[in-house]
Amino acid sequence: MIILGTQGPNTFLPEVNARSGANILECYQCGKCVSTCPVSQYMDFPPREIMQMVKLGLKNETMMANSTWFCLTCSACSGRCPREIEIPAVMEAIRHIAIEENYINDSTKVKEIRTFHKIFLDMIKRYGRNYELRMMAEFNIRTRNLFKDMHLAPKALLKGKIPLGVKSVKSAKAIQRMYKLAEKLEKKHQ
Amino acid sequence: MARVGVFVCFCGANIADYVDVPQVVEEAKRIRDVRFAIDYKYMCSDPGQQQIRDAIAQHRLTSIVVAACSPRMHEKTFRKALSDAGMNPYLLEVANIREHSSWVHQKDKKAATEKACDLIRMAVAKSIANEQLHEISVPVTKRALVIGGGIAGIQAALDIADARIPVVLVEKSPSIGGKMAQLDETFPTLDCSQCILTPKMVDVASHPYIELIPYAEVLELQGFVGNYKVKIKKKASYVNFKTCTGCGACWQKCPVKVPNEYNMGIDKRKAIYTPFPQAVPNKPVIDAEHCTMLLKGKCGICAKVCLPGAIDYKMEDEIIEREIGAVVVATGYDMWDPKPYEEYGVGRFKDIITSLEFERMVSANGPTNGLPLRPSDGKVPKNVVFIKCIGSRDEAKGIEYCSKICCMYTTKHTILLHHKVHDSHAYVFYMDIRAAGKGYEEFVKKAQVDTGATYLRGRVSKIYKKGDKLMVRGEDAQIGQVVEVEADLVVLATAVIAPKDNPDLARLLGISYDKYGYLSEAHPKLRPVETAKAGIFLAGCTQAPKDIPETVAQASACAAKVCGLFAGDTMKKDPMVSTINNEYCSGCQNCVTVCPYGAIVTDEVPMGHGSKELRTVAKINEGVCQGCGSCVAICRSMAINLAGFTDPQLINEIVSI
Amino acid sequence: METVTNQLVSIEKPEIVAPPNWEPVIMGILCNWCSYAGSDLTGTSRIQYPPNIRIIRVPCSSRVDPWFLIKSLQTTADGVLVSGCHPGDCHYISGNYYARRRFLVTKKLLNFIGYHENRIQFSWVSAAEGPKFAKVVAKVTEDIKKLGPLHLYKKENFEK
Amino acid sequence: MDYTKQIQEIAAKLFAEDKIDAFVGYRMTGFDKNQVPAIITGADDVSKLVFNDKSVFNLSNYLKHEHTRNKRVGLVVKGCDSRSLNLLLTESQVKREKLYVVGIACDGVVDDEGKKMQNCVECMFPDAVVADEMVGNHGRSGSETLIQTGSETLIQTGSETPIYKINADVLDLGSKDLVQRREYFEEVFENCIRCNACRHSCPLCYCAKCCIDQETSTLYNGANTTSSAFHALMTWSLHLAGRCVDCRNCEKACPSHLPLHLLHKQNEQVIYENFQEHLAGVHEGDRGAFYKYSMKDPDDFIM
Amino acid sequence: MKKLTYFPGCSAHGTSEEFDKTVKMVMKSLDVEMEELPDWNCCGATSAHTMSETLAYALPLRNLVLAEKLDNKTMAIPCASCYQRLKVTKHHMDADPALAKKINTTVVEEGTYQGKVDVKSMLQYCYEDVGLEAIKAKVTKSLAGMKLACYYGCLLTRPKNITNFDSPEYPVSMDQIVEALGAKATEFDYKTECCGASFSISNTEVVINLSGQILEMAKESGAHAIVVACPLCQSNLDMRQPDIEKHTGKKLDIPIFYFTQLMALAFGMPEKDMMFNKHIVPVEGALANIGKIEPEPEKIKKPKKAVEAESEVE
Repeated sequence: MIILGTQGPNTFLPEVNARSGANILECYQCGKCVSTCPVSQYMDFPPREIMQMVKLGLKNETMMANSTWFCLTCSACSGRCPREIEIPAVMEAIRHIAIEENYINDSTKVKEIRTFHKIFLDMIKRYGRNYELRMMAEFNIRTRNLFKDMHLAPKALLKGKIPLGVKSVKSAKAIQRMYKLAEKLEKKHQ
Repeated sequence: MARVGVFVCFCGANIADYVDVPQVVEEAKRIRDVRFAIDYKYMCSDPGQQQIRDAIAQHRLTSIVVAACSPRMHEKTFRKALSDAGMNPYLLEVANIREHSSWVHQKDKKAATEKACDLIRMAVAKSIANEQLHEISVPVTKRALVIGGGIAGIQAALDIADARIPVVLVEKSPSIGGKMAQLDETFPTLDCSQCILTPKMVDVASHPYIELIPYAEVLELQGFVGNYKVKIKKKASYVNFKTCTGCGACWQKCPVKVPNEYNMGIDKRKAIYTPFPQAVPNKPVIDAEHCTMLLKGKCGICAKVCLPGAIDYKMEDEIIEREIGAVVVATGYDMWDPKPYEEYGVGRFKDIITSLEFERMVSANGPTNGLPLRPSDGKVPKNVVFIKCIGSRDEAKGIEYCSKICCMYTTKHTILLHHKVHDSHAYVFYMDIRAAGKGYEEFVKKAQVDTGATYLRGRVSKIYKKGDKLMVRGEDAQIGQVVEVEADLVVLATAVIAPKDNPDLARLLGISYDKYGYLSEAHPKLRPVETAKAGIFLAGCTQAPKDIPETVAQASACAAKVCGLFAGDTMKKDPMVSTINNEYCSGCQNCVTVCPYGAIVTDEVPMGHGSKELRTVAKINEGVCQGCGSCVAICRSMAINLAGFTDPQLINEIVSI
Repeated sequence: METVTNQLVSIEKPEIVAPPNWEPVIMGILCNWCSYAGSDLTGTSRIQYPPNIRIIRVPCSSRVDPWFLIKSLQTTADGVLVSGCHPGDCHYISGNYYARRRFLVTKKLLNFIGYHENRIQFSWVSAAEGPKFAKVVAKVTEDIKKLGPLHLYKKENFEK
Repeated sequence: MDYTKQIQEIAAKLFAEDKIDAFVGYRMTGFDKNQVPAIITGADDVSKLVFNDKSVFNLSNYLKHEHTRNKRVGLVVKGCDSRSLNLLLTESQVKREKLYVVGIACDGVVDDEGKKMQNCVECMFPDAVVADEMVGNHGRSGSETLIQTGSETLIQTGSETPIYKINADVLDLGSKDLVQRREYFEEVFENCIRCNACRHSCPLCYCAKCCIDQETSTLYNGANTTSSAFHALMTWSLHLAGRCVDCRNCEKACPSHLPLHLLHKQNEQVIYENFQEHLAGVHEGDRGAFYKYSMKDPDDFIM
Repeated sequence: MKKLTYFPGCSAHGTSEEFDKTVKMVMKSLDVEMEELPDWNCCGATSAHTMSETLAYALPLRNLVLAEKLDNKTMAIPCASCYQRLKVTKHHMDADPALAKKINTTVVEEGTYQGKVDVKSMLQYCYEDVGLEAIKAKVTKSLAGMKLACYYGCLLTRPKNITNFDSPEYPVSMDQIVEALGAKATEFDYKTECCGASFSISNTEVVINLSGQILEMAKESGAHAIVVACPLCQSNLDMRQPDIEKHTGKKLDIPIFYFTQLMALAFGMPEKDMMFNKHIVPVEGALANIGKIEPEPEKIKKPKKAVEAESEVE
């Protein structure tokens, strides 16, 4: 049971509103986003419920939900929302808060998604561009699932679908510098 | 020289206990221009009023100050006392020493007394600047114009006409009846719409006090309350209604077929047509946009078959002028076009229809003989999905407001569906069920129990085609699951919106409208049927979405207002209106912009004495001015003053203490 | 209610000193339909408030020309309160919206030329807000007591 | 900035084509390097016309005078002048069809010491917003577009987006405390001699009879006292609130050299910041902030 | 001769080489000169904006700044994901100068963002700038007989206020292009459903489910093949198709074409350049339908009389 009215003012809602630029209070719980969302069936709490949880100020529960990690940012929900709430921006805001404040949902799926994104970003940092084969390999190593998608590999490699090398950006240093500066900016922001 | 009389009331103990009344009287006597001051136990009682009357005669008083309760209480009483004594009633001022002093400073008699003295000083100072004013009387033309012949217009016209006041009823389509004539049964009693409406329509046609002008529109309205002049354009019907017998030979033989508006385009009518069998007047008109005779000069069949020779292809639009005293606007509503719902495939899927189309299908006189049929293949549907809030409560695609009647008519539709197709099943996607009204919640409950309709709480997100079925996907928030319904027919409960011509009409009438196009009432609570322009009233959905009982109630309220307005030969009005000093007016017309009632117009006056050159000045229409004083405060030339609250009066008050 | 010690020296002009038993005069200009009715309700409810206010009735807050306020401060009053209907409730539809703009500009202008901004105050009081009217008057009175007198010789300043 | 030649040409052309009865422009005083307004009634005098950065007066003021009323008039307007002209048009004081407006793309005018005037430094609309013909070029072509599109386009097409700056003097005085401000203005009111030159020089003071002079008005006793000056100036500035175009004709006319712009700029700033209104006279049809309202106007100063 | 800046995106050098190649071929034949953006970098894809707000803007911003150094007014992007990242970044930078200034500090050495270059997807460019008429004029080998389901994915038309292109729910631009090529576009309701996109590797289960539904609906609509304009969609629908078939037990066998491949085909270019060999699902079956035109049911012609458009005469 959730007991309301004892936590003091809801500081979570204004935080999410400010970061996302959306106004969650406008949500009237019609559920159009839920049936629109292609991945709502995989979420602990579909978008409509996330909205309500933010309204109630249930920060911890919201942060630990896998919903924000499953969000594909396909913008289908916001395109159909009758109150024109930028739901993907809300999801993104919650995700960024979770990263910054170290709320870690350690279900395997979320871990895998997080790992993937990290590897991807590292890849760009190193080469400036994406290197698909290496990324897949690294992902499999890090998630300890060496044989994932291995059945695809021979065919894909044979057909030249996945190239063996990558042309990196000439000024890869520029990208690394960007990463550093971005990190600084975000620290300042916090 | 002013001679002021001051009359201080004890109000029993109400004033006397907390204000030293005798001292106040002494103080009052010392004020310059005060010739007489006296106190009395109850000034408002007859002996009290007699004291005022006597003193006026005895002391030749030029203005009176009564220090007593709030002027909102007894100003009228004392004014009457003045006029009984032969004095202009507007020479009275009331000093409010009860509500503003004795009752609110009960712990400090000295301060309360001092304040009472000051209030009297202020009232005396103001009264010196008071002028003789006379009630304005405006002659009235006792004839009302009703615009729109739906149930609102019909009801208003009948009620006014029953009071033996002539009514001009203007309807834009060939027949009166409006949207209600298209309905099958009505919630929450399920009585047949036609059965209750058509007798009223016939009454309108036969009423000696109603002049029905169908197929016409209002072009121009001039004048002010009680004295309007209206120009009406009567569109050419190409049929002489006087000779036409309404036999119907013409439209039976007419070769041109046109989508039938009355049946929402589900079937066809002819180019010469009566909109529906029970139409009033039951005379056909020729649709000039489609008649081949009018367009290309070929055909002429209707004229050949018309035995009385009523067809006249050369008929032209006619302008009718009428003098009227009041207007009731009852232009009804439109249904929202659901085209923006692309995710539902509106426009692509034939088996998605609007609620009014459904209403026509299930209607006994409808195009499908009362059976709902799938437009795609003409089959009887089994699973029917009703989706509520289409366009309403949806600022992204439609409008923000709740259109009020959709919950109820959808409930009615589930019942009608159940009646017509016994083995059908209704699924209703809803967000809230708004059933506030007499017998409404009971109706919803009965419908849910009797029909077994499945209610799903959520907005539908997508409709797609699978075979010949439509898959309707939405969340059922009650169980927190996404559901898909395999539907044969989808009915969209589209929103009520303001008629698209409303803004034009509002401009023409000089009244205001809101951002949705609904005409604005003068006050949302206390003057819901009046507009800001005196003598123009609103009935029905033209003001906001409402159901039939509310519409009829508002229409009757309009009738009561019109009857009240016409109760005497002239209208009496408070003389507290603005006046313009032409000499000072520079004609900048800012007052025209600011006046909320459109009571200020422009006038041309000579530049100087005997000058032929003209200049523009503002002119107040006394019949329309409500006396707010907005124009006075913004007039830089100080050419405007508000009688009863003039600048000298108010400044006198300010500087008197 | 907390009693306020009267400030006897004008906050704007230190030369102006008031006598020890000085009480400020406040001019209250109320619209007929909301605030005047509200003040009547304060009376019928017997809610007590400081007696410094002198009330003038006008049909609508839009009738109030800014020079009424200027005139008040110049001649008799130490402070002015103007009160009208809440936004959207104006008996005359839009009067208080026009008034609101003028009030703000007037208030700022007077402040600019050296009158404390609390000398002119505004409120929206509906016909049902009797208690609010009492509170508003108490607040305005208290504010103005803190500002001290505006006039050296109050009554003599005005020529009849 | 010297458009003497262009203006002489235009005036000559207008007289030759019989389009105007009078042309209002500037001429030299004849005794110093300053200019005075000139009302020219024939082609012979065209050579007297000058226009350069000494052309300070707002000529729209001359439209309310007897010798131009009911005549077809050619008129030279700078940015600020055109805005007051716009207000005169909006307030039905002038008939557009009787005017031929020569708009100037103004680079600012200078004071007696040759320094650019403060209002020109702060000016947001140097180009005439009403014109039949434009003189000078700020990278925008044709008066047609200027007339039709109004200020929005002007703001966007200008080389730099003008930003509203609070008047330096207002800011300066505003930072002082109440007692100082009161002292300052009491001196101002004391120095006013009630000559009404400010009113006569103001293009927007055209009332048939000014409220200050109305015998029936209880407000003004006409005497030259501090209190009457206080009333007169305060009321005057409030009558111009939302209308003043900051041409400073009044200040140039004032024999006591009172800082009249302080009052106007203070009001302008309050209106601009609180009501999201455009500056006075930029749009035709815009009557100024006091003659309209918005639901969103500030409400927090009201209890 | 039109000119544009070409941003290939990482996959053009990898999984979607055939897209890259056919885009270049088709554009050349349509008289459009493409100048590849020098030293472009990855847009950051979903990962960047999932993990870091700053990087999500910084990575695309670098490309936008680089593009401003070229003379071209438009930058066209074949990959829908890259397109959306760049377009969204451009939108926010234009709307919020303060944010632009802040993010610009990370790429300050490349230059200052000015907002001069317009970003368009390759599909949008073909539809709006090249135009259907120009495409039709180039067709030498009509695709008549082929029924195609056009799949747009989530990113080409959404969010509507940012992309300002076609409908977010039922777009028709690609349908019109393939019809210009002679093929028939089927009525396909899953045009803008998500294929699972970036979960291709990290969350395959989702992709199998979502892409499976899309394939099934396309099959249902009677299409011989699906046409796409995005490498990610192509690889999810094509590469994962065997997995999906295994998962559902239903044979789908529906090849996934890039719209440029079909344009090249209809323009009569050599088939080997289209690199059909790179497809996992064989294309031959679908292509065999070209030329097989079903006889249309004979229309019963009514005698026409003079009537207006909306009315008819008995």
